[in-house]
Amino acid sequence: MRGNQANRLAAGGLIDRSTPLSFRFDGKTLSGFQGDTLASALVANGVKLVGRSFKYHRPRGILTAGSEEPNALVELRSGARREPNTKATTAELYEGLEAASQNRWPSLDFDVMAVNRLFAPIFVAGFYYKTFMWPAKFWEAIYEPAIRRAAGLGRAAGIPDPDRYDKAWAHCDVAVAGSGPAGLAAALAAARCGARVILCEEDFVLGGRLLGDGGTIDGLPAAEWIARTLDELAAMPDVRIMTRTTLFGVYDGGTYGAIERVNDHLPVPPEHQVRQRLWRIVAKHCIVAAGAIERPIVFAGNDTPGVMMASAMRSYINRYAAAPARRIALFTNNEDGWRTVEAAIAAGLQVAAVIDGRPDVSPAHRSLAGKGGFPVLNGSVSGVDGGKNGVRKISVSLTGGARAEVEADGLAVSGGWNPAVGLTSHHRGRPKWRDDIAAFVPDGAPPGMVAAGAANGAFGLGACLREGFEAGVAAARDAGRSGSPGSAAIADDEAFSLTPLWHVAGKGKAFVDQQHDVTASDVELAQREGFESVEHLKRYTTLGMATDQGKTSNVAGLAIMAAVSGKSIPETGTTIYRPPYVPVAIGAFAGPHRDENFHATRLTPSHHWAAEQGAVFVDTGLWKRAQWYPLPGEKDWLESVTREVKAVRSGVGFCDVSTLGKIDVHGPDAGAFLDRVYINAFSSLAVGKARYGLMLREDGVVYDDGTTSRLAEDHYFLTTTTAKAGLVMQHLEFCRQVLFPELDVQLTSVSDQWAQFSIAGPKTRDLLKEIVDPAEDLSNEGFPFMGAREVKLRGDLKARLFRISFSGEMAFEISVPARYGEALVRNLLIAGKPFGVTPYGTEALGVMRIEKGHVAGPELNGTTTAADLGLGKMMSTKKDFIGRVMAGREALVAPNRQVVVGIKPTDKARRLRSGAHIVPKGETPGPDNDQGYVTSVCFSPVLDQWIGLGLVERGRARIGEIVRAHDPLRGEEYDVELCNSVFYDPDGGRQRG
Amino acid sequence: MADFSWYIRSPLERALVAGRYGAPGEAGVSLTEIRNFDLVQVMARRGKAAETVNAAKARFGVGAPETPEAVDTTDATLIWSGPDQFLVLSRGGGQRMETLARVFAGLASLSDQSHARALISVSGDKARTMLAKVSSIDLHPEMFPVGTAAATSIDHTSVTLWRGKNRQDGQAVFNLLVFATFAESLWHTMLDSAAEYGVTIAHSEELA
Amino acid sequence: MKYSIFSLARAALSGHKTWKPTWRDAAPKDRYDVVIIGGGGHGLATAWFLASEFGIRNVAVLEKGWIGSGNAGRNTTIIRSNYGLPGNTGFYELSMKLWERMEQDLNYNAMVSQRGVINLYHSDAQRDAFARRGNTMRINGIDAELLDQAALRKMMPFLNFDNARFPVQGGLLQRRGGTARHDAVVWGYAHAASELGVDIIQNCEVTSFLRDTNGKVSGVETSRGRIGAGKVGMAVAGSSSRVAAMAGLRLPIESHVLQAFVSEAIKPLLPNVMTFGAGHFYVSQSDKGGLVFGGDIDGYNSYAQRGNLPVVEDVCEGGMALIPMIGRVRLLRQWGGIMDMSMDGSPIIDKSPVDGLYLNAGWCYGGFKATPGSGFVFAHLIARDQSHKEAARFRLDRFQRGAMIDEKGQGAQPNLH
Amino acid sequence: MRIVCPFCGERELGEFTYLGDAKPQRPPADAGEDAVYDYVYLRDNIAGVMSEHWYHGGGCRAWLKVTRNTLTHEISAVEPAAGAGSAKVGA
Repeated sequence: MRGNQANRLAAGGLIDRSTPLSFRFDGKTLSGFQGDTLASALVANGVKLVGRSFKYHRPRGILTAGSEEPNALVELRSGARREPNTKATTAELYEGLEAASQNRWPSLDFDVMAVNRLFAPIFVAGFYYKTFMWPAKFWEAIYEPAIRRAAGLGRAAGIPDPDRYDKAWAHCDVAVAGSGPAGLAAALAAARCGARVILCEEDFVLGGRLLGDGGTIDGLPAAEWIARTLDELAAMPDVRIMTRTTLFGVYDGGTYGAIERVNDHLPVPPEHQVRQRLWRIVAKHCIVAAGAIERPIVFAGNDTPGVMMASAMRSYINRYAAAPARRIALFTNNEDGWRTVEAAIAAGLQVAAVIDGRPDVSPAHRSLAGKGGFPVLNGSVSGVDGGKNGVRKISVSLTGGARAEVEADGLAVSGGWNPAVGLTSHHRGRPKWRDDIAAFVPDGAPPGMVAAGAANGAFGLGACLREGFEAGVAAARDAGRSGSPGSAAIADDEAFSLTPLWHVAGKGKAFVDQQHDVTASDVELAQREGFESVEHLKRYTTLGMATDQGKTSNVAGLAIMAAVSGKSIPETGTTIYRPPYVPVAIGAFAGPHRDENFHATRLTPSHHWAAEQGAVFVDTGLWKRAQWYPLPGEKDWLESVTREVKAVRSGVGFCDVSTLGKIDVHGPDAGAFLDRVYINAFSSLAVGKARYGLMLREDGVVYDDGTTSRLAEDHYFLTTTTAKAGLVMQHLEFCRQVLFPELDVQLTSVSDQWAQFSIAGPKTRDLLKEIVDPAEDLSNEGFPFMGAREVKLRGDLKARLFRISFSGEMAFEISVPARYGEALVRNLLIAGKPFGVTPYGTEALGVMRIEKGHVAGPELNGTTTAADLGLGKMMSTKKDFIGRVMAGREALVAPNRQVVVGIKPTDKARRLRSGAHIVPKGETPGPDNDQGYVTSVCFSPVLDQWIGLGLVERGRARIGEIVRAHDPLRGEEYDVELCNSVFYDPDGGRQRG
Repeated sequence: MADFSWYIRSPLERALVAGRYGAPGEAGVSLTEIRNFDLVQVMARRGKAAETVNAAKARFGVGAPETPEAVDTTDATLIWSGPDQFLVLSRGGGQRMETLARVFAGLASLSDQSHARALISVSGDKARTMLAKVSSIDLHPEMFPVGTAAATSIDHTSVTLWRGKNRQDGQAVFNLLVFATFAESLWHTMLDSAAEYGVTIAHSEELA
Repeated sequence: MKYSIFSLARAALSGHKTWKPTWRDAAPKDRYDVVIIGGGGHGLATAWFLASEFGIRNVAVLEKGWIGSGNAGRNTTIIRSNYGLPGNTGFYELSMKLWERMEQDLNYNAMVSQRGVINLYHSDAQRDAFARRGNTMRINGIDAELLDQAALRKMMPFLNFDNARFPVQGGLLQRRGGTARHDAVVWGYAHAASELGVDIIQNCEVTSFLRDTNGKVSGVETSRGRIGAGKVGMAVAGSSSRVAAMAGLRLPIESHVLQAFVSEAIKPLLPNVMTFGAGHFYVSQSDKGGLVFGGDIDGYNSYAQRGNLPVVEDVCEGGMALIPMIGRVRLLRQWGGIMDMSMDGSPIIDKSPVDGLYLNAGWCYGGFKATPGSGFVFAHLIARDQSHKEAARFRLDRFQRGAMIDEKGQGAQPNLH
Repeated sequence: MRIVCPFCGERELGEFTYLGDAKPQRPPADAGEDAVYDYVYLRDNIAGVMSEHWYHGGGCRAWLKVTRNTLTHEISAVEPAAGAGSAKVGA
């Protein structure tokens, strides 16, 4: 079980040695401890080769100990939970963890694709833009598939993600990103002032660099200071500490995106729990204490496994008690790198040599070297001798030209530190260059945000604590919190003397962006070819576009570009920093909104009743609507729908039309208001009457239609189409509040208040008599066509009756308060038994409206005018209304417009299809004779054939003309006749009868 | 011909399964639907805001809320629902349209919403944590004390949210009026959000 | 210099020291026959067609930043000609035909990949609308196929067919549609135009128009000095209103931000370009392996080149609803481009009311696929002073005449197109 | 983005719907086609501070006039549309 953790140090570290964990890497069983990352466990097990690079498939090891890692990427987990490109350096070890290396075949050790290295002389930056052009068709067939297979690192699962995600909101005065010394100091200071604080830490342990570097704060060992600080924060009610949480994006108005890896440290999330949670943090202030990232120096062989960032190496030694190497050399250009040598010595590791690019090394370090018995070489590393099994020998070119060689199995590199300027630059601000630390630092930040500590270029421990404290107090004060912050924690500021060194000339490939295999000579090539702008450099070489987002490569890349183009680094400038700061799972952004929960669902008052009846439902916007009600033995939808239509036309049926938008329009000016939003008049509508109304957009095109009834002098009940309900409400509110504020009118949506049913068919009155109170007069005289009023139902329930007809039959719409809707349908069914009452769905509704030539969604398509729909006469000339003027533009009143017309195949057996185009008979279809298309079709039980409506050039002037329905998509072409769009009861006798 | 029975069905009648849901152990969230209530939207007419407020004061003893808050009176709760408008929430049969029409005659337009909404009450020591998943409103007691109301959205759907009187055990109570046709959908959304904390589900016929 | 596998091999021998700049980084001359404002795809393509097709080689392209720094360098690389209205259909097919020969024309590999574009439908109404559009395409000689669910299951088994809020029922497929490497398109036109003598002038921002005594535009004042011109064409996308304002023009255009996203690189997963019909999501996979995806514009006027969270979430929700296997794939980068949203969703390619100034604008979020076609018809307009027949409907006055080309039927509200 | 609704207080972007430039005024009935064309189609499309119509549809249903910088998304002022809260006029 324990395996051999050959490189595990005997003591120390923040790992729990009492909790051993076993895991598998490329099928091999290894072991580590609770508190390890996958990377630290691999280090402890002496694994050097972890991955293969993107283009040349070069062997790669572990370069860093954090989310900036370019090389140690694995496929974590397996099956549906497989996660490609997972950084071993941030993946927490858990019992049974499975990981596999990527981008190699057949194995990591023996990767056939490594032959690419033979073509390396050809495969330079952008080589593919210059070739693969001939012959043209070879690209999709041969070149591209090959390139795609070679590229792409890890493999996605390829089956649905089984885990759940959710999202949440959090609000605070001060959000702090990072829990290093600056972050902890900031959070503590703000919290002591009384602020509501959220502290986000990417890692699963708080402390940041303190965990790897230690130090003394307020006279205490760093670990003790951290513990004391956390205890104090934990005791404060308005402080939320979020570990495993990365603040990744800065958005407008003090909104920050953060990703919490709730259960990624477990094999699978516990029941009822999510894998990850997306946080939208709303903060008055945000303090970026995200620290700095140590940067490499570019030299030949700098990608050899065993070459590691100096700070990462001491993190493995100090935090994880894992030795990346037994005999370590250090290549540094600054004081900080030496701390790795101290750590190595303290851990009993051998130090082979220190190669320091700076002319003068401090006496303290010289004596350290003396005691440790290792040479200090003034010069730089020019090459590394080694391979997939790691570093063997290091060639050094000494200042003055001499050469030296150093035997070592590990090389720590420190080229200085780059403040993490990502977050502060998310609003496209560019950082500024500071010569003293040879790095970019934030130059201002988005509103409410400030950087503190190393993220702000303050590298000393004392300075980090000071800046964090001050930022915390300032933020709390600005948020109106006046408590006492106490005093800032005290620590020394270590020396940080650095002599910039970016690139060491030498034989062999020297990598700038290790993951994307971008070398120093690629950068030079880009410059040679005119890709000198950093954005061009990035796009041409793909520098900084890998999964590490250039955290270790960008600055080195532009430094080299600056050198070859003879500019300074600040002149060369940086690329734009964009969210997210670390890659975030797409599933987390989606949260719970997937599968059936993608969008909310709206149910009609009769939904559950309809479900009992076995109705087939259709999605209409967010609604589920009964499409038809199949009966046992019916062979297909057409049979059911035809039966429903016949039942209505010969007897009586009912249909839930509650999905229509319903709006109460109140107030003394309600009529005047409606006159302005409809093309026809409503102020003249008598109380107790309904009228069909048409609305235009201001550009003169038809927007929506529906019937509106006047229930009282100052009260209209307006209906909209199902599709436009919300939009029409918004439009009317705009008219009320913005366009016509002088009118005294009030609007309320009552869509959900009323269950509304259409009752249609010659026997409608018979059925209604059964449920409506006998005192109510439903005769043609007592309740004429387009009448609308409140009635009493048997059993003393108030309802509204509207004598309107979509089907063309004698019909009423009845509405009752929604909670009575289900009772109403059941009662209709009971009362209607003698008349064979039949529930019908949206399909039958559609059939009957087409038979009657009523226009609907397919005709109201956002480009048609009232005249196109045959409703031009409704446009009042006596009043102004929305859309009146623009509706008169020449092209909108042109004689050759496509207008609504009836269409039926000359062959009655022929099925007509929507989307078929109309071309003149005898002509070859082409752009110039494409005269329109079929908008709506149905099988008409009345006419016993397929019929439809269409928008056809001068259609109504061509009634009787035989034209071609041209439908190449479905391989059909046939004769159709243009006819009156009202196929059924053209004089409307039935609905008035 | 016999009269019909006009029974009512709450929008949540089928979705709501009383009892426990989600994680076992001490339930962190309790969800209760209140079924029998009257709800009337009152919208002051042009220039009649003050008179409407006064009319409410005359009838209920307190002025109608003019800012986002919910005011409890002896026989109703007045909940702000937008500029110049508020909702009158009362026990079933309490404040019907007819009654209120007399109170606000000529001053305000009334619209019955009794059947347009479902009323859900959320409490428990994880209530706020759970609501943070579905609501963007800051419910910290400092920002959202008892009596605060908000016209806001959940899952892109309009809701009226207000903080009622604390439970006997001192825990906060958040009330939600959601649109009836969305009620089942939002109910399931809330159950999913609450599942990890354990949920107690109940309904009560009457407004507390 | 000619690009080929042979020149590449030759250069390799010298460690690639022999390559010349892909395009000459020119300094402005006093005067050009034609000055094009905007060094994006459209501007550079226009210059190349002027030089190669219309024999006008004394041309300058002025770019305020680095070429391709606008929408040409920040789009989702999709090419297609699946439009349904007269005016659009023919034009986008002209553009598609030019894509199909681009690399040979330019001697530059823009990785034009005709892997197919499919618009998915989820309802009968949507199917009918696609049928209408597909038939329009066929009538215009453009390839289009209407697939039902069974065909789709074979082609893309990973779509959410059975467990979805809005199940996929089928799709409209254009096999000739696909993607192209956006930056390479810019560099390719720059390379080819430069070879023909066109001056490409970067870091050169136009600050005002020069007018002669008749009010005709006679050149431009720039951050790099005064430049005379016989004619001036503008192809500046999101900046159209700002540049036009210098000539005293107000346009039927609003600038809106459109966000786009790319995931970490993964092995081949998605075969073609697909658009979700029940939400705001479209996606393809780049040759490098990243999923390149986007959705709807943020919906408010913006020149900020960055968007907000609600749209990021909305797009990813669409992605998960359609392709639940991408949940663990990580979003690597998000960015925003400034769309010149016109009032009917279609472009404007026309002479401006100001003599000597030519407009190429209003591309909304569809400009990339139009790049070669736009360059060709704009060059035609500038060279011949009359619209190319495939651009005849993209007139500025169509809004006054009521002759909108409104594919979405949303009317004069740009954020809905 | 977050908008401070004058009625509801600060709310997140998702509760609001955008319409556009609030400067153009609907011409009077007799204004004629050119004026209406200008109102419906032409935009200043300001790069900078702009007054805009937003609808708090996910909240109190008030139409708002928001003063916002289109270069930075910074919001400097929010006021109700003339008819939002009009029950207060004269009162």
